[in-house]
Amino acid sequence: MTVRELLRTVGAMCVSILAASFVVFASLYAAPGDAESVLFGSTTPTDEVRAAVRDQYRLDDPFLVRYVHWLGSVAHGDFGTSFVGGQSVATRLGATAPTTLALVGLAGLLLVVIGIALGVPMGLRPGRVDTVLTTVVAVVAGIPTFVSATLLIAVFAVGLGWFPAYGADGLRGLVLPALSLALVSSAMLARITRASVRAESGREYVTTARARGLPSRVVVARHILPNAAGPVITAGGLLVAALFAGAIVVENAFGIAGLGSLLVSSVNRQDFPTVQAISLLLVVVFVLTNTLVDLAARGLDPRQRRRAA
Amino acid sequence: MTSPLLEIGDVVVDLPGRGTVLRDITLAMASGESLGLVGESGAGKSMLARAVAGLLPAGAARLGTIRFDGAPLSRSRTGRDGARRRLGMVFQDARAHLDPRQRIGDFLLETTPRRARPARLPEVLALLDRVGLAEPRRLLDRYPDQLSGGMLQRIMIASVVLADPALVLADEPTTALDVTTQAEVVAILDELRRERGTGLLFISHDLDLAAQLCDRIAVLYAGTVQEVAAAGALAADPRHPYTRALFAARPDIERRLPRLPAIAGHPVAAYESGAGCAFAPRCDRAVDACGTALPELVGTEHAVRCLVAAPPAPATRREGVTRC
Amino acid sequence: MTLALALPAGRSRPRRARGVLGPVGWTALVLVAAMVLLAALAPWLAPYPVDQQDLLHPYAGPSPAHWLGTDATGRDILSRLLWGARTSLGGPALVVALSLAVGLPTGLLAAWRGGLVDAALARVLDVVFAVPGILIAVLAVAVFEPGLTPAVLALAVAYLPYVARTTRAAARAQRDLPYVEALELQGMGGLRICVRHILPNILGVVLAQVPVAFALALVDLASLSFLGLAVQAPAADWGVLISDTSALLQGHPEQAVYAGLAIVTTVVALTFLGDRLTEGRPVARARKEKR
Amino acid sequence: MLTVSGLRKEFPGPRGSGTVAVAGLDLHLDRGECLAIVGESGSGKSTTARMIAGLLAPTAGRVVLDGHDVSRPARRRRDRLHRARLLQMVFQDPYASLDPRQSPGDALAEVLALHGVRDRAERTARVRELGEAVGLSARQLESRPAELSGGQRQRVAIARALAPRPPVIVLDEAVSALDVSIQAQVVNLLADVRAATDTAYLFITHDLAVVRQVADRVLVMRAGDVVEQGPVAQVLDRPAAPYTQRLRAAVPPRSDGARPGAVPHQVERNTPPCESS
Repeated sequence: MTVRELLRTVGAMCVSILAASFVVFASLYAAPGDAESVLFGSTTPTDEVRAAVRDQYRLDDPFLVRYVHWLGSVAHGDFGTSFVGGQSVATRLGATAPTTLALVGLAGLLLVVIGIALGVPMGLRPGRVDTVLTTVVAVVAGIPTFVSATLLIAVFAVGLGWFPAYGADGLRGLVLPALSLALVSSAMLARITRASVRAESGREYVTTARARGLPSRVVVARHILPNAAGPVITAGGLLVAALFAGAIVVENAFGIAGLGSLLVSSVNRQDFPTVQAISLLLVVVFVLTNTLVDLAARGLDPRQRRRAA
Repeated sequence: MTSPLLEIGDVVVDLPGRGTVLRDITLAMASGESLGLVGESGAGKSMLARAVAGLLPAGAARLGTIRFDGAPLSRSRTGRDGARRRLGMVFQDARAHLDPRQRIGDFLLETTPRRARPARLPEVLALLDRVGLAEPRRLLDRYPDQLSGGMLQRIMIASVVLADPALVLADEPTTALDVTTQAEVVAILDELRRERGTGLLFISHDLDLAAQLCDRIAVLYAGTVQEVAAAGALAADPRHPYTRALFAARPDIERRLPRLPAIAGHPVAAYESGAGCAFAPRCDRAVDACGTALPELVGTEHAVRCLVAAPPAPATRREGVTRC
Repeated sequence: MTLALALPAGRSRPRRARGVLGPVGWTALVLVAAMVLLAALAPWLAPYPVDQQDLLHPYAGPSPAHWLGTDATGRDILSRLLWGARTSLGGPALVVALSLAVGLPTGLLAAWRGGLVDAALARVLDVVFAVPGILIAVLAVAVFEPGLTPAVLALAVAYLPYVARTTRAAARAQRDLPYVEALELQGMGGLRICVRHILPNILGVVLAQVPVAFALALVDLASLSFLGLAVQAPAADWGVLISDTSALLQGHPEQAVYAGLAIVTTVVALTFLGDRLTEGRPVARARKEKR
Repeated sequence: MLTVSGLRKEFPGPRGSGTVAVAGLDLHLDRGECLAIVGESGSGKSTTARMIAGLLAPTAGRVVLDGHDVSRPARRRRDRLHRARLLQMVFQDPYASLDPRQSPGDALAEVLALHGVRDRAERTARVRELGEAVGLSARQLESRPAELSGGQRQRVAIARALAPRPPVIVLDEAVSALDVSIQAQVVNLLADVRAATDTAYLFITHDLAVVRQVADRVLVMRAGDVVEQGPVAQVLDRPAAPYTQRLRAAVPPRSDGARPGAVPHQVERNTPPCESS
């Protein structure tokens, strides 16, 4: 991985983030509802208040100036002030982000462990065990997060009472949501891991290894798995990033005060600054992960790694 | 006759979804001997080598017996597989048959127990030099994608020879290489084999190449042995119509023929051939009997499977001009 | 849900079996067809209008009048399921149709032109591809009030790269084959080669992705309805039917279970269908001719 | 008929280390003549063929076909069709030379229609005529490519190349992927076609025996340069360039003429481990 290539990739990532931020900002700028109607609702403000508010939200500046200003302030961590309750968006993000991070972190762990632990044996041992597991995994991959969330609540929270049903906080409150969030993604990772392991097992160099009398344990550990790892890591990275999108659904299903539920409530209340901020954050996370995963995949490939040497 | 190194008795192989690919193969090799397997697409040459090596595709059914060094070989190779310990294999596409993430040094020493690896290093380096690779020490840290096809094939040969095999199966080892590289690799294979008295089962679609390298040659067509004889005898006095046609159809670098005596139709696989001799539909000497039953492989020194095979020619008439 | 991963790596088979679907594939196809049929005939099949309430019999169990019982406000669950199917299946169908209509030509154009056009398009597709459909839809809904149309249009944008990338990859593989170069040498124009030769040869690979894309779009749309951002009351779809948390907390999960079952059955059937279509299709066979 | 002067192709590499595939090549091809270009992989013979055919833009040099300068690939429709009537190409891989979803008959009809054969009846007749010229039956013309063998597919490719009646056909390793018995059939077919239509061939191959059988003149290429050229008999029987001699010696001797097991020459040390392309 030459330094030049690294810079080019990071450069491309920045361009993507900039482009995404422009789209996010422009789309909300073009929103039909005027900011004023949201701010003042039914009350009719006096002229001075109206002028002050317009100045505070810089409503009169031309579009590009507002965009540049917004970008500048975001860079300094100031996401502007929320239309609802006048609180600064940054503080509201600060309050909710940790919950989402914890949720996604826990779910990410579950995802990687279950996905690979299931995918590898399924890929290595064709036959009845594999067909049964493949069917089960295919079914689990078909259960969307909001369905699994509802079922888990119905059984474990309402039914058995082991876990808080709604609006809980703290670790115990995150177990069911994390499980529900990780369920479908781990099934997908298992399917991709299985496909990758199976594809590598059929390759010619595995035939060579077997023809040389190497025990199958060595053939798997030293040849099949390292080569199958590439696509699995790429898929794993993208799936972990996608958990943030899944979190929007799960947080609402379990009533957890995270970025996801904040986003949905802001959308309902047309609180554009907050929606802009969260959307930008999530887009940055996705583009960042996509690039990191791309770098990791290329870094793992010996050909790429050595071109720099 | 010393105990045969390799005995293949009435072997039949069927592939799921395709059908019979090896219809009836009976061959034997003495230790230290080299046997050429020659034929066109669909003849089943590679499949036979894979059957011996125990690398048949999943779901393949194999009948008949294969004995190596006196011991029967199981259908597929599993882990240690003691019977196949002294059996090496060289493949056509060396690059595809090497793990892209493994250094050449690790590949060569992989089959040696970890403790014994430092001790074997000098032997490995000598062997790499022996197969014509310059600066072997630097080579050990390289990855396959940094080396040319010709060099990778030499490394494959070195790795097989390192295991001190009694028999090497070479499946078209030089087909993917340029003519000049092919000549060098063939020469290396020949010298190493003769020095160590290793048997060689050499698979090729090139009659002359096989004749250059092998003591005996078996001509395969549609999964059946049509003719097998000493290389010189086969070249000087081909009796099976298919062998004769193969020899005649090749363009000759020495002189231009007014017209290449081509064989009509196209080569068929075992599952596409009828009850009788598979070559009958394309054979200009075919009679009705050819189509009904599969002729027997008749003869010991020079065996032919054909009802209308040419009679053995008197020794003197076909003595070719010897040319180095 | 990110789409990059649901694409099962195609595995080639020794011979393309005529009945490419096989038993599992056919059952999956029948299931999907049944669901589509139910959705299409909903107006005639549904015993009650979607929003007819019967406050006297909330949470009534299954009875001759209400085969699947009633919900919190006495509405017939079966009718709402049937009416809901129209949106939950119609929406994704529209999403996939739009993605194909725009994705196929874009992918073909990028593959045929190559060079800068191709590189720029690939970059854009990658970025849009990295952002899950749900987020794009949430953003769209924030801009134009919550409703089905913005959600479907946003998902179409999110799924466009799914089709375009597959098309582009398949078309680029065909582009370098000798039969395309031979046609160029005959003087045939790029457009005609793409439409009459490259497209028919890659349609199979692209259409094999449709069931999986449909399933993912269905899940995303239902999720949005679950969040109250797509289908608005009194209309209903499977996502809305599951979103009634209060019923759940009061111990009446029946409606959520029926809707959940409907979604999972359809999605799993679509996934199996997609697997069979992809597996049945030999990955471009690498011909290992001699020399 | 075909004159090429100073043909050159450079592929830009990473960090400025470009590779020169073809380093300035001159050749001419007269009407009805068969010129072979022989060389190993990486010699630039295929790149040369693709530049002459107009599939690849040369870095420098001129290609003149029947008096027309065709150095740059054609853009406008009129030029492309005109170019097609001057030169056609047959490729190496029979399995990828035909559109798998189109029968050979339709493929030929489409090409004829493209070149102005409007009337359907005339087109069908021309298709059957082309089929007969390459030894394909009406049934084979209507079958799907998947049902045809490698040799039969190559015949369709030759028929397609003949459709616009071009004075020059470029054959890029056209018989290399075929079995011995099939290769002989196609070599004979090419000879018959040349005799019947006086079409000139630019025959790209690595097989010296095929050169002897088909070509009038031969050009030997190595790493982008022409090391030797001349009439086939002279180049093959009395090779001047050492590389040609080495190529000639590397070909296994005819077994029905020579003593079996004779290894042609000593093992040579390989060059130091080089960066593979």
